[in-house]
Amino acid sequence: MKALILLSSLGVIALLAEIFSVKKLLYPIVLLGLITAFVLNVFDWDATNNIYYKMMQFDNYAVAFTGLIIVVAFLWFLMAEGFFKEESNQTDHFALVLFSLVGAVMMVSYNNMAMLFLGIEILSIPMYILAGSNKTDISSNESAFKYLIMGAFATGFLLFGIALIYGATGSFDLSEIANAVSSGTLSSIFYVGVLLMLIGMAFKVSAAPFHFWAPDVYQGAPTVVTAFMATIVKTAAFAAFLRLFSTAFMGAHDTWTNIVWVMAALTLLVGNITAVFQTSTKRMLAYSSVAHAGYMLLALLAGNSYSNSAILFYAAAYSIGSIATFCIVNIIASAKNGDGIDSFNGLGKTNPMLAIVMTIALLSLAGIPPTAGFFAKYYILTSAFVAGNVGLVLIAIIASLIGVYYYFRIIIAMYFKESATSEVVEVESNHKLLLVFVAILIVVMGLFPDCVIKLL
Amino acid sequence: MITVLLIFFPLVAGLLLLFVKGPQVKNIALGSSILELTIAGFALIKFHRDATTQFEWNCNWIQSLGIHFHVGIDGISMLLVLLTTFLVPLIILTSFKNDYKNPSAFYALILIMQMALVGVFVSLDGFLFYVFWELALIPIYFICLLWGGADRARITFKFFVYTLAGSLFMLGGLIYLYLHTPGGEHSFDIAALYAAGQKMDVTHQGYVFWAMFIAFAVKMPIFPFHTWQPDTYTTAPTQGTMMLSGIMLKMGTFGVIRWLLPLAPLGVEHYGRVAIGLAVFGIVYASCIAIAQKDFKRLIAYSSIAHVGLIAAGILSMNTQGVQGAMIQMLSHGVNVVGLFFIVDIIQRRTNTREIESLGGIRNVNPQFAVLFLIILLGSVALPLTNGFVGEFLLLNGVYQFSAGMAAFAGLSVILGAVYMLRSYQSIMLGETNSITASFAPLETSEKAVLIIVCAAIIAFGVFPKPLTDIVAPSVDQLVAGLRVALGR
Amino acid sequence: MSAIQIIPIEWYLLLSTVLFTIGVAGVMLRRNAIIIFMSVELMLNAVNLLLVAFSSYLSDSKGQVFVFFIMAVAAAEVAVGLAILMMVYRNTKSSDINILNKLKW
Amino acid sequence: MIKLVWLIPLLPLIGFIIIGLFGKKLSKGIVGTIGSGVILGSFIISLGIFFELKGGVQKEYTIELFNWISAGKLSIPFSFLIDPLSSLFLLIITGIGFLIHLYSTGYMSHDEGFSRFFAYLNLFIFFMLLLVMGSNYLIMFVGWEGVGLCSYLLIGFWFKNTAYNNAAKKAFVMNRVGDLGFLLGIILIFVTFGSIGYNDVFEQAKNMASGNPTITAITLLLFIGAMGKSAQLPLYTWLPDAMAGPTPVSALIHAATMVTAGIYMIARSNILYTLSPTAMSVVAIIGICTALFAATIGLAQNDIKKVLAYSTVSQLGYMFLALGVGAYTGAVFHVMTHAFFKALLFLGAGSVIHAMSGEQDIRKMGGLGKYIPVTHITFLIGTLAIAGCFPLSGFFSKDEILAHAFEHNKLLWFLGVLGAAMTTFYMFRLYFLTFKNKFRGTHEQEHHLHESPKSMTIPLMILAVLSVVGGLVGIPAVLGGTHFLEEFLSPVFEASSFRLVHHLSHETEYILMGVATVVMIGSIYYAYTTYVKKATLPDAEGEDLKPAHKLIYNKYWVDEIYEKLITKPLNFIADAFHRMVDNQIVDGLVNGVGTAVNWMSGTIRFAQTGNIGFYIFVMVISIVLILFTQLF
Amino acid sequence: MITTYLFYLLTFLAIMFAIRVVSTKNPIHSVLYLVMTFFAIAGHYVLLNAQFLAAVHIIVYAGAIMVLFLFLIMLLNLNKETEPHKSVWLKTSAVVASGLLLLVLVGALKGASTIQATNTFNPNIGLIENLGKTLFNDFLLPFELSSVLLLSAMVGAVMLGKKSIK
Repeated sequence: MKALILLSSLGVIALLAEIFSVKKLLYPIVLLGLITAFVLNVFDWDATNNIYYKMMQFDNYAVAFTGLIIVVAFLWFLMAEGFFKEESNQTDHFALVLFSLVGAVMMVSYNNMAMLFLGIEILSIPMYILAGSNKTDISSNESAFKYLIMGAFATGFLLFGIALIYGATGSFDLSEIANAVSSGTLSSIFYVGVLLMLIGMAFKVSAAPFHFWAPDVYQGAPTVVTAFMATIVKTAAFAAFLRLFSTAFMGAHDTWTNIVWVMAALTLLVGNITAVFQTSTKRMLAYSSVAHAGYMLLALLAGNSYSNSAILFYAAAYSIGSIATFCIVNIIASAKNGDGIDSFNGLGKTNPMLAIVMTIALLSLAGIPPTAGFFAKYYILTSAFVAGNVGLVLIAIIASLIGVYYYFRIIIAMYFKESATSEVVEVESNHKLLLVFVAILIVVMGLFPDCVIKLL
Repeated sequence: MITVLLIFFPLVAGLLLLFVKGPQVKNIALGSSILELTIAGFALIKFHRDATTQFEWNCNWIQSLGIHFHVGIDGISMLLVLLTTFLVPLIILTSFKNDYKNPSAFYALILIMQMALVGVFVSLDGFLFYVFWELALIPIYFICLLWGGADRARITFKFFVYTLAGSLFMLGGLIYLYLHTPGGEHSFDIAALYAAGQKMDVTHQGYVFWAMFIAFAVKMPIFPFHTWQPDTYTTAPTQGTMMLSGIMLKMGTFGVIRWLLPLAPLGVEHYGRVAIGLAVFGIVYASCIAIAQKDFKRLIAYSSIAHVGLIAAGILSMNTQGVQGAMIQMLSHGVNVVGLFFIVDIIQRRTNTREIESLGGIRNVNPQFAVLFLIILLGSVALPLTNGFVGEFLLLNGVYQFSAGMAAFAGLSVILGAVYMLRSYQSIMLGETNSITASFAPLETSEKAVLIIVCAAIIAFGVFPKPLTDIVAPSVDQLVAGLRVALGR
Repeated sequence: MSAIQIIPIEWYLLLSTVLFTIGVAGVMLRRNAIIIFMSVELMLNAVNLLLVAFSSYLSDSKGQVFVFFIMAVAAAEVAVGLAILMMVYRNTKSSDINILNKLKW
Repeated sequence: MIKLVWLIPLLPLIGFIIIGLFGKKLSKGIVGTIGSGVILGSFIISLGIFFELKGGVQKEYTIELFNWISAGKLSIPFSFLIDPLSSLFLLIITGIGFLIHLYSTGYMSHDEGFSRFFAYLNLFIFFMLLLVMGSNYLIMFVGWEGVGLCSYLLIGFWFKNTAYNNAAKKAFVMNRVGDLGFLLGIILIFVTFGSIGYNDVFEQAKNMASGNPTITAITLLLFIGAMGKSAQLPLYTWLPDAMAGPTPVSALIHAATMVTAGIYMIARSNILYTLSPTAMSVVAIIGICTALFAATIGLAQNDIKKVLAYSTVSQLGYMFLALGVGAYTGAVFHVMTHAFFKALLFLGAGSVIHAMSGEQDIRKMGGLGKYIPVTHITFLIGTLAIAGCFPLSGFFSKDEILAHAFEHNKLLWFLGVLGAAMTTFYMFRLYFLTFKNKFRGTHEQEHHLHESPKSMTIPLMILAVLSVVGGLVGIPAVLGGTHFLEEFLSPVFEASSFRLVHHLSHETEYILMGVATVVMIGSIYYAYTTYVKKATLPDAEGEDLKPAHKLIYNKYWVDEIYEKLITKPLNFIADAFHRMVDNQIVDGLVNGVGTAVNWMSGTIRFAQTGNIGFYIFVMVISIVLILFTQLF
Repeated sequence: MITTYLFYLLTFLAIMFAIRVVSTKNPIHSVLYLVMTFFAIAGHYVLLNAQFLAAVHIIVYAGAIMVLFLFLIMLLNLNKETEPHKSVWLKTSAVVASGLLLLVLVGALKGASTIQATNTFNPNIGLIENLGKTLFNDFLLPFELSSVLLLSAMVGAVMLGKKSIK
């Protein structure tokens, strides 16, 4: 909760910085603010309380996810420094990112549909804008536009669902809804509402068949923004999704499990299979992001004691891996004027450091031990197994094999293919630091996953 | 403690090696692998020749999931640790005449792989086992990708995905067992997993059996999961091939002994005949294909499939002779195949070809090489008093107890092996020299050293295998006795 | 006399469903981005109507309060949407969504 | 003496190691001395042991060296069994082995591979000794395979020649076919008796009923091994080809010792065979068939060594006939006498070839008697011995076999006599063509003709003496002898002879001997008239032959049939497996998965049209589907 | 009764105008029809005793949002029937799809009559006082946070709208 307030204030400070011309200081202030927010967030641990008329529930679940979001945001800021160098929109960018973080925190801690809805919108609207922040680039425009239209469209369904649920239960409060579900027979419109909300949430987490926006938007948006979407937005969306369905709608799981089953399967297959043919790394990562949503859906579907920590860990592993990959893709793409896989050719020779970090990150995304990604997948599979979804486990296994297929295309390009030029890509020192840190983090998380999963 | 040292010493050495540049890299790598061998030797000295698990080290790793860092060495592990630590220095030594780009990375990867291999052999926790199992794949993948031959990207990738696919099934099987561990808390401890597996009925053990068998079958490889292997062996750099065939292959057979048999004895009993059938068919199948090979390296690759098929069949027949034979044969095969691949390497580096037909008469120029080659070849065709025979005899014995027909069919490899090995020996070494072989350079000291060590091992283990069997026999007896109990025999 | 005492809730449900569907159809049918936005607004209004109906029917003010938030969001979305549209228009001189299909496959 | 038993195999091994490692640096003289010396040492020890056994009370010693293989209840010690049978074989092996080593120092003196040759020979002796000394089947198998290896090495001794290499490979592979049977037999023995030590097995077997199917299976499997090693139908074709090796090798390995390993093995397992009449019949039938089959081929061969090779096959057939009819002693007896005279013949042939500067075709010889008298005389003795001329050694052993055959089955006897007639004929054909009439070779060859050096002729003479007197150890009772050999070996065949009782009246035996002698004289006379009086020459290459002649001249086309029936199909299968099954089907499936994924990816991605309208459309359709499936 | 008739009338108008919104070619007409739809909906609000909301609705939607639309159309000079037609096939499928959606939704929502009102009927629910209490008690937090939403929308719109300073 304190973190939420601090983040909002940071956003406002960012706006004010424009006026008071302290733009130079803004970057350190924000980083410092994030650290503070993290610390404040830690203080909320175990202080479970419903606050503001049960609008929020800042339980450990929320604290954990908030912590994750702040950490990832911190890493993201380190990676995205260049994004804030552009003089004209500097403060805007800061403010928008910080506001979207506020939305993200709301999404992980809501206890009321209004908060969920607002959280989603507060997260999404800055994203729409940031996706288009490269104003003269038509791809960026297209990305923002597609995101906005489809996002708004999906919001319509989400809201329709909320309305129906409200109609059936007379409440927006998750716990009250859960009570209503468990207390007796509800009007059939409730179940329609659940399904419509499911569709809305599925859109936000880019689950097939509501994933179409993701590849296009991810590809068109500036790379750092894509990184933000792939990590923080996805994490928040999943946390929200899980919270909604594991609390309020758990009693009605007969209604949605089959659908989520199919969605998970489709997402896994479509995401992974389509990624195989991509030539643009960014687009490939976009499809892979879709695919990763599929794995997390597995845990969501499982709905057991493992689910929460599984999704937390998966989101963490995936986000950290993505930060690294997107950072490197960004560096390479700006150095070589293109994000095609062939721009990675020979990187193993010219920039071994980048290549190694990229390899570790890709191995993590592909789920190979001893990286974090492996344990994440393992944990997800365990939860799915416990829930008895053996079929999905099989699909997930096949899908992750296909996943290896395309992740390794980059690895092969880096180490096997010859580069056209032998020039060394310049890497800023803070990026180096970030990448090394992230690489170590990936391995450490893979070796000692207990430190994360014990949280939930 | 010594077990932990065995695991992590190569890792540390490998990581440090990354920061070393210059010509000393080879020597440092060799030195550290010899040091590792010394540690293993020390362990061997302190090892009691009984069935207990020794040098155990058990600490919490992922507490919330009941995953422990639990390692220990019993007879079965000891033998494979010895194999690994014995072969790695040899393999490093074989590379002394190769000039690889970026040698520090090359040797670091080899050492890291050694760490993973040792880890696989000493793990007593299902999850830990799996992690090491997969971990072993990464260094070898990069060894093959970075230093391999033509078309390596596609081939090594296929190898990677294929084996990974298999292991994922194993992971599924392990998780399944984990979720059925008795008691309140789930655990990956080997004993708990054994208990979980053995109390299942035939059908469920069958699931476990197939899930895990596929992983091991791909690794070994057993027909029809073998098609990654010839290409990979052919394409990989010699040292990579040696690591793959000499040690990594044993992960599969070891996995069957340590993890498959006790986990699903009923499953093995019930479905094992299909697996044995595949393995035995694979023996003859691969032997036949070996006859048709023109590339010597490929020929050895196929012969390796044949050998390992027999090992698998022996293990799956679940009797003392079979399992013990498998243990001996794993060791022998490791040594022999390293020798054979080194011979290929020696020939290839001197003549730039591996085509059997285009060579000939090398014996005229280099009789010493011919003799060493012949000894290794004889070990490979399992001539008595070479190491290959002891294992093969026990294995055939084991398979025979399972089914006489199978044993007879598997025994065809005795004939076919002689056919293709002698054919290639004749074609490469005998006859008149030609333009390619006329200037076959004499053996370098390091090459001679490796070949002589290999030959010495071949003969020593063939004549006097007792020191090895003594290590492993109590554990094997205990294992088989345990299986008998589990099967209610 | 309130409508809620006479008109069954289904009717409002039906009405808002119809309006909602018309909005959906609009999004699908049209290529002009502005009209698509308007269709989305229509969808949101259908939801608003439904919420108000439920609110009255349940005699619960929360539903109506929720409508405020939807309005706020709608306003924000429209503001951002139109800004994006303007930006797109600057680059493409068109508001036809079919022009925006460079990102695909 | 018995304590030194381990020295017997060790000495040749040491010889092998010394010569193998340092042979290149040592002079030929030293190599020859070491090589022969170690064998002589072994021979002396063997002799000592022989007499110790003969004189002593204890007839059986087991010397355990170390535990070799153990797995569960399977425990195989590396140990030696010394009993009359093995000690007899030890004498034959080391004795003849020594003579041939001696001979080789002369014969091979000009060969650049001199030291290698001696190393191989010593290694061979080592393995051969293991074979006969082992106290269990697996040690026997070790020797069994080991001698196969040495045979391979020695046949392909001149490794630059592809044909020789092929012959070597063929020998090894064919032996391996038999070895597989042997190995399976051993395993079956283990499975049946829980042990593979001779003593354990035979003790248990004694109590078993005759005709036990398991025993039959074991004996037949073992016999497959014997067929390979001892060149019986249908696995005999390697032996004639094995003549590619140097002549001493043919004498030692492919006549005197290795090829008789099969006989040794069956004699050793006599109790098992006795228990299985079926197996006995099979052995006898295969034996007599081989004997006749090879003899017919021998009638038309023109290569001096090939004739001897087929004769060896044929004689081995006789030995198996003996085994098959239960005449174990007779078989061993014939092994011994055959070792004498066949080694003699081969060495004589070697001497002839030596004199002829490498020529082996008897059509180009003739009249050599006057040039190389020692060889001539000794060769004649050998020929007479193999023909079974009284009182040479061959007479007694052959007579014993035929007598037992007669007792067992008249037809077998008749066929045996027929084979003996053919043997006599082709051996004298060989003798006459080589040593009588005029020299038919080139002038250069004639100029070169000379008697071999002492190192070669002395062994010839010794062997000639042995061929003459060798039969004395087995003079049957009917001729007033005591048959020392039978008595000596009786502990080994005790259990069998208990079951096989022989009755043959003296009159019958005299008649049989008479018949045999008459037939022999007839054959010699026929050969004499044909090849000396009429001086007929065998047809030259490429001439049109009569069908029957053509058939045997071409060795019944067995090699060609094998080529068509086994080699070609095997290569075809190998190729089919490789190209079709492995590359297309098995790997094709694997790659197909990859291709399928790629194809799916290439196809599915077009669903991502980039068109918002389409995306929304799909979403709506999905929503409809979801609602429909879940709510109705 | 008058309420019923009013309901029918407003419903008819709302649906009619809504259909016109999506079917009219000229964007300006669309906007105007949408405004009309909003008025009809506002009428419904009044019928439902949500008087305050009706007023807000008119002010926000018809007054602000719609003006924004109009403004943009005029600014970008889009008030022409320039929109290229989608093919008939696409249109048909779109209509069929939405028809199906309607069918499914209607079918699914039949059971609404089972809804039980928990509170006793209170006609004053839509009055400003009631709403204010709810808004500033229960929904204070979202209310405050919606400022973040509006702020970011504002910042974003400005950022995107202004010309890049090079």
